[in-house]
Amino acid sequence: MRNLFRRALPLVSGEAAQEAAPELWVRCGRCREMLYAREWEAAHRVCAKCGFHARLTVADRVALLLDGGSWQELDGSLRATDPLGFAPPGRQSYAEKLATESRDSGQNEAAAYGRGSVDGIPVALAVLDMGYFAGTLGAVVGEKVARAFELGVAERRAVIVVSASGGARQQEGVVALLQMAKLAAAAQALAAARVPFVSVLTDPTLGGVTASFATLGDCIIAEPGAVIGFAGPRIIEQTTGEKLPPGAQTAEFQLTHGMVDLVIARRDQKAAIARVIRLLMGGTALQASAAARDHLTAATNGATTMQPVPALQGFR
Amino acid sequence: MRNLFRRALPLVSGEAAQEAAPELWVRCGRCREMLYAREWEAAHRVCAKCGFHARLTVADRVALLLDGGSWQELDGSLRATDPLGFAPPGRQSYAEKLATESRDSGQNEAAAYGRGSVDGIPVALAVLDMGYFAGTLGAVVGEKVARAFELGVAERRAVIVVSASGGARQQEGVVALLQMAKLAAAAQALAAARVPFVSVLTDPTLGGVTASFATLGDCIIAEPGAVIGFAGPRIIEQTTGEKLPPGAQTAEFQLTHGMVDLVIARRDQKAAIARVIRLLMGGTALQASAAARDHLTAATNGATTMQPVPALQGFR
Amino acid sequence: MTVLLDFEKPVGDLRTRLDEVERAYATEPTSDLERQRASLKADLAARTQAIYRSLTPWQTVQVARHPHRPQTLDYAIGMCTEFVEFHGDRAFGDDRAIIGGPARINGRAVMIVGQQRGRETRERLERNFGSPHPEGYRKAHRLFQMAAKFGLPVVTMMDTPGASPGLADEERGQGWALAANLATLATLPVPIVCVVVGEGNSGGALAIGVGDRFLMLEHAIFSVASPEAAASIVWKDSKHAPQAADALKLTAPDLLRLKLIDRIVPEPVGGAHGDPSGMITNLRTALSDELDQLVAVPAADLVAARYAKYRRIGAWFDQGGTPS
Amino acid sequence: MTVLLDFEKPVGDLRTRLDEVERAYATEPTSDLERQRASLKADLAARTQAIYRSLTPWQTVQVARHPHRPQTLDYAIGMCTEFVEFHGDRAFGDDRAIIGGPARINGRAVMIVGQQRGRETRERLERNFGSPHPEGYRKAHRLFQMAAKFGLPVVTMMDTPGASPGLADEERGQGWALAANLATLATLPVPIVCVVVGEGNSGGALAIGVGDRFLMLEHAIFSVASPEAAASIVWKDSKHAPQAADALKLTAPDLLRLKLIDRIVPEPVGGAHGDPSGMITNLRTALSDELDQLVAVPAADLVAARYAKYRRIGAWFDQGGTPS
Ligand SMILES: [Zn+2]
Ligand SMILES: [Zn+2]
Repeated sequence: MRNLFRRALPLVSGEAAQEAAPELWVRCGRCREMLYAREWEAAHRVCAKCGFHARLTVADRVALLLDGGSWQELDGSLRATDPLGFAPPGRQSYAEKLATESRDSGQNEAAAYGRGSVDGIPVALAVLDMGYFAGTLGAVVGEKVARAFELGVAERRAVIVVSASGGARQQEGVVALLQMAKLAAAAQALAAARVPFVSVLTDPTLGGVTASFATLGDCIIAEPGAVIGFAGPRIIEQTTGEKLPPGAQTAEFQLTHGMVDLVIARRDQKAAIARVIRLLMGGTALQASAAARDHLTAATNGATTMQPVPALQGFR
Repeated sequence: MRNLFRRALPLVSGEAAQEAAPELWVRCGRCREMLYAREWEAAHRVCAKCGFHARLTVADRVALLLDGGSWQELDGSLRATDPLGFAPPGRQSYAEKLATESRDSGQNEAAAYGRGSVDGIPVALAVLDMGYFAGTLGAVVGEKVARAFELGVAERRAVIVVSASGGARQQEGVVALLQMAKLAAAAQALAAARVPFVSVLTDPTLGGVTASFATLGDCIIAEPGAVIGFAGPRIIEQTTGEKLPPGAQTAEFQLTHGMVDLVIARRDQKAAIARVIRLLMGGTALQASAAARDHLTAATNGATTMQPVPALQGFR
Repeated sequence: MTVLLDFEKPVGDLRTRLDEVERAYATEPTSDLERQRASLKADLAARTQAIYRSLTPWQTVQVARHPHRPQTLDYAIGMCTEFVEFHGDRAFGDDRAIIGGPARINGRAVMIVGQQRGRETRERLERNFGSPHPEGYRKAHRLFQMAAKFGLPVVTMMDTPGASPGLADEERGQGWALAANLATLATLPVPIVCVVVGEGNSGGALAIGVGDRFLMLEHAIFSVASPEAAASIVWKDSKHAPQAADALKLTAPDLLRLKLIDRIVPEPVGGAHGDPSGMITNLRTALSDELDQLVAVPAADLVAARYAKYRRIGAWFDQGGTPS
Repeated sequence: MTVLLDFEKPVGDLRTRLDEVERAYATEPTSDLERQRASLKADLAARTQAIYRSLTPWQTVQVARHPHRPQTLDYAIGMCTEFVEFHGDRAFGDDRAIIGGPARINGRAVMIVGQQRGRETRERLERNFGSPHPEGYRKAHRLFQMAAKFGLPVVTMMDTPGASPGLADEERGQGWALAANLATLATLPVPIVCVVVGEGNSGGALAIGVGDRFLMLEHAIFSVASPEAAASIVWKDSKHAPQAADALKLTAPDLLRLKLIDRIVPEPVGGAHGDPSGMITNLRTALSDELDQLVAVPAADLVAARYAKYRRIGAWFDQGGTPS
């Protein structure tokens, strides 16, 4: 599935560009500009010339969104099993494929989750990783994201999930499919507890991830240019024979079609997420006990004078 | 407002046709066929040739939908006041207009409500009357329909409202406008009590009636050919300069666009409404006390062998 | 660039003369010019106040529609220390004729929803002149439900000629979208304060205008239909809009007298368009005051009182019995 | 007209011979022909049973897609003493790939929702071959909420190649519609019984397939993707669909063994397409049985058990600690 997206998207990922000139320079995956690697990294892998947002690792996302030193990964030791005994003749078995993915990516699964804080606000963060098995949703990814939601319920922490996925992991069959139901249920548990869920959609977010938790956010933030949809571009073109128009299924397309709240460039994401959580959690105080109200007021007072984030309306 | 619809619609109402040949024959308002009046009345004013549903009076509706002798009108003595003192220079004042409408129609307001039964099921019924002031929604219509909803709550009677209206009554200004809020609130009170609301949309249902209670039915039934919408055809053409395509805003158009559950010919409406109420009230038993369950089971058992109403899928 | 309404002409002449005197005084500051300046200033203030104290309903309509009048986004940004605009109905589109999102007024987190007409031609077109499509009302619906979920009081701002009346709007269920909002607002378990900031016509305004407290800016209008639409119904001719404006009782003082609204928010002398920041301050003060009172009431009591409030509206008499 | 699947050929020959013998016997009823007839009948039954007992996964896919297999509407009308089909999502359209409405099964009022593929070409086109658009899922969502409002148990029937994957579906938020249904079903406070009656693929099936009990007809399939789609992902070639069908464990017996479904509803010998009314009876019996058990459980307990059921799904091991 990973190769599928490499082929389907007109963009070469940032990692690939970096391999070509590992020391000092990288080439932008969209405009082909040569960029000074250190500046490019400092700009969170956003091209200074064309604004292309190259793919990030889990560590990059944590650095982008969380307060320094606040990240505490949980259950990083969970590993996939092979529930179907998926070993079709002539193809790599699931067990072999898992080993290959781990070796190639240096990761051990397509998601990580844990505790952290954003502008001092405690959150649960889960990040999906396109670098491992195309970010596909299997039992381990499902378990980690579900535990992130449950952490949100247990500790009344706002939950942030950064999605990047090709969809359900075929090799786990119905077990993968049912992760969608499990995660929608877990997101509902968070909703019932009235704790905010901010969903961040990055390139690409497709299939079973789009069709379950990723679109259930109270606030949905998309990264500029990210391809977001249920059926991926290749599936649409193969199934219907339609040729997709330019810009179809991008973050900007989804904003126009009413599907996401905000398209926000990387550098502004942390401030916007903090503001959204502060405002949504500020309201909860009304319904909560006086003690909880005092606590929440104290937590949010520090930032009431912040000015509106200028980029919030910038992507129409 | 009444004349407005006479002009806006391509159909001459049944009453007008009847005036032309009061004794034995009427002329169909759509196909111009001469129809034998007694047969036409027996067919609930539906043309035997083209199926045109001519307008009905409140008494006709009661005869069509309720069990014989079950109708018990309530609060028929409510009369409009003139809240704004509406008396613009050079035009009929509201007070004069009310007198004219009463004289011309023989009615005293544009709605009636009361108790009755449908196939033995107790219901509250409200009927709007195009024959008086174009069925416009003012304080008295609003009050009667609100009381119908409240009767439904108090006696756990399913509520049926048959709409036919040009919209809010301009002469009552904001008082008329706020009837929309009052009626949406009353419909919500019924919904909170989990008592079914069947809304029947007849020709025409427009403006403030469409934009409040009429579209809040659990089940929305539309009469074949009825014009249904928020902005009426004349307003759309005047405001936008668009010429409406044939069939726009008809019951069938609204079915295709997902806005109504069923388009049902007059002769099948009573059976369908009874079935819908029986099924929806049958479910309530599950949540209710054992006593309520026994009561409801007894009330619904008589009809479990009824076959599906064949016309229910006939209008695609 | 100043836009002068017809009835503001006398003030306009005074303002021109004052400008001349100011310029002359800057070159040659004589005591005579200083006296003239003071006198003109006083005259201008008095005349403006006199005009705005006795506006006819039709003049009020002009003020409510003034192109320089502050709009929902001006209030959202001007009144709030934080505001994040949320977009989209999650089903069809993002209607720019309605804006909304969480915000903070005087330290309190709220949900703001309002119509936005736009100012220059391009923005007005993008926002369909403030006439929302069904997806706009459905976005509002989503935000109302989010407010309920998080216990955020709702502040709505009405400023619309009415809901969009195109065939496409009918195809997507304009009436259905409006009704759903009325029903949801009727029982939303959080405080709701509604304000007509400009023009509030018909179901298109009401669909974001049902709540615990209903405010109007001093020169705003609130009506069952635009005066032009009412005129074409009652007179069969929209040219009689001024007479319709008279008959409809659509001004804030008339509606307060009829007990159909709860409060008038005063505008700066000469109207909100002359002093937007003064207007924003006045509205923030009024809203904070209303919210302070409402947040103290338990949600169930709020909803019950809201039901009673709307249930009471409408006068009739019972021919057969006792008058109401 | 009989449609014979490839692997049914031997049975087809037998059936042809039996027909000949029947005709001959009708003309000339000899005892020899009678014996032949009896023997052929027995042979036919035995062979049919043998074939259907050992279907390969790919053969099961063919049976699940058999054009004469009963569909949701057949069950709704055949199983129920009353059924009223409700239409529309109240926002955009009426998708005929999903049908639903209140119905009565064995005296109990329920809400039925299911995909409908259609049979002849015209109906299949009208129903988009059972691939719902977003408005279909939103109609289902409306019916689920109505079921909750009136305390009606929900019965869903899955029969779809998957959710419609067109650009227009993407424009109207296919993924959003699917997710909303999963979330709503997860906490719906009424009993929910889901049945795969034919083909149940991907999120498009699951969006009406989350509940307290999950049933499959004996020869139905339930899969993360159609075998063709899975083959083009894993093999980069949809021609490997038969191998994919093998690997995906999409048959009812496999999924029961994996504890991913709750119950298999037996099909008449030779499959549902050979005896639709027998199949309808079998399904009614199974559903009545499930509903009898579920309606006795308080709603809060149902929802809690449903959460626990889905929460458990998925195996992993903890490299750093204890296996789950
Ligand atoms: Zn670039
Ligand atoms: Zn006719």
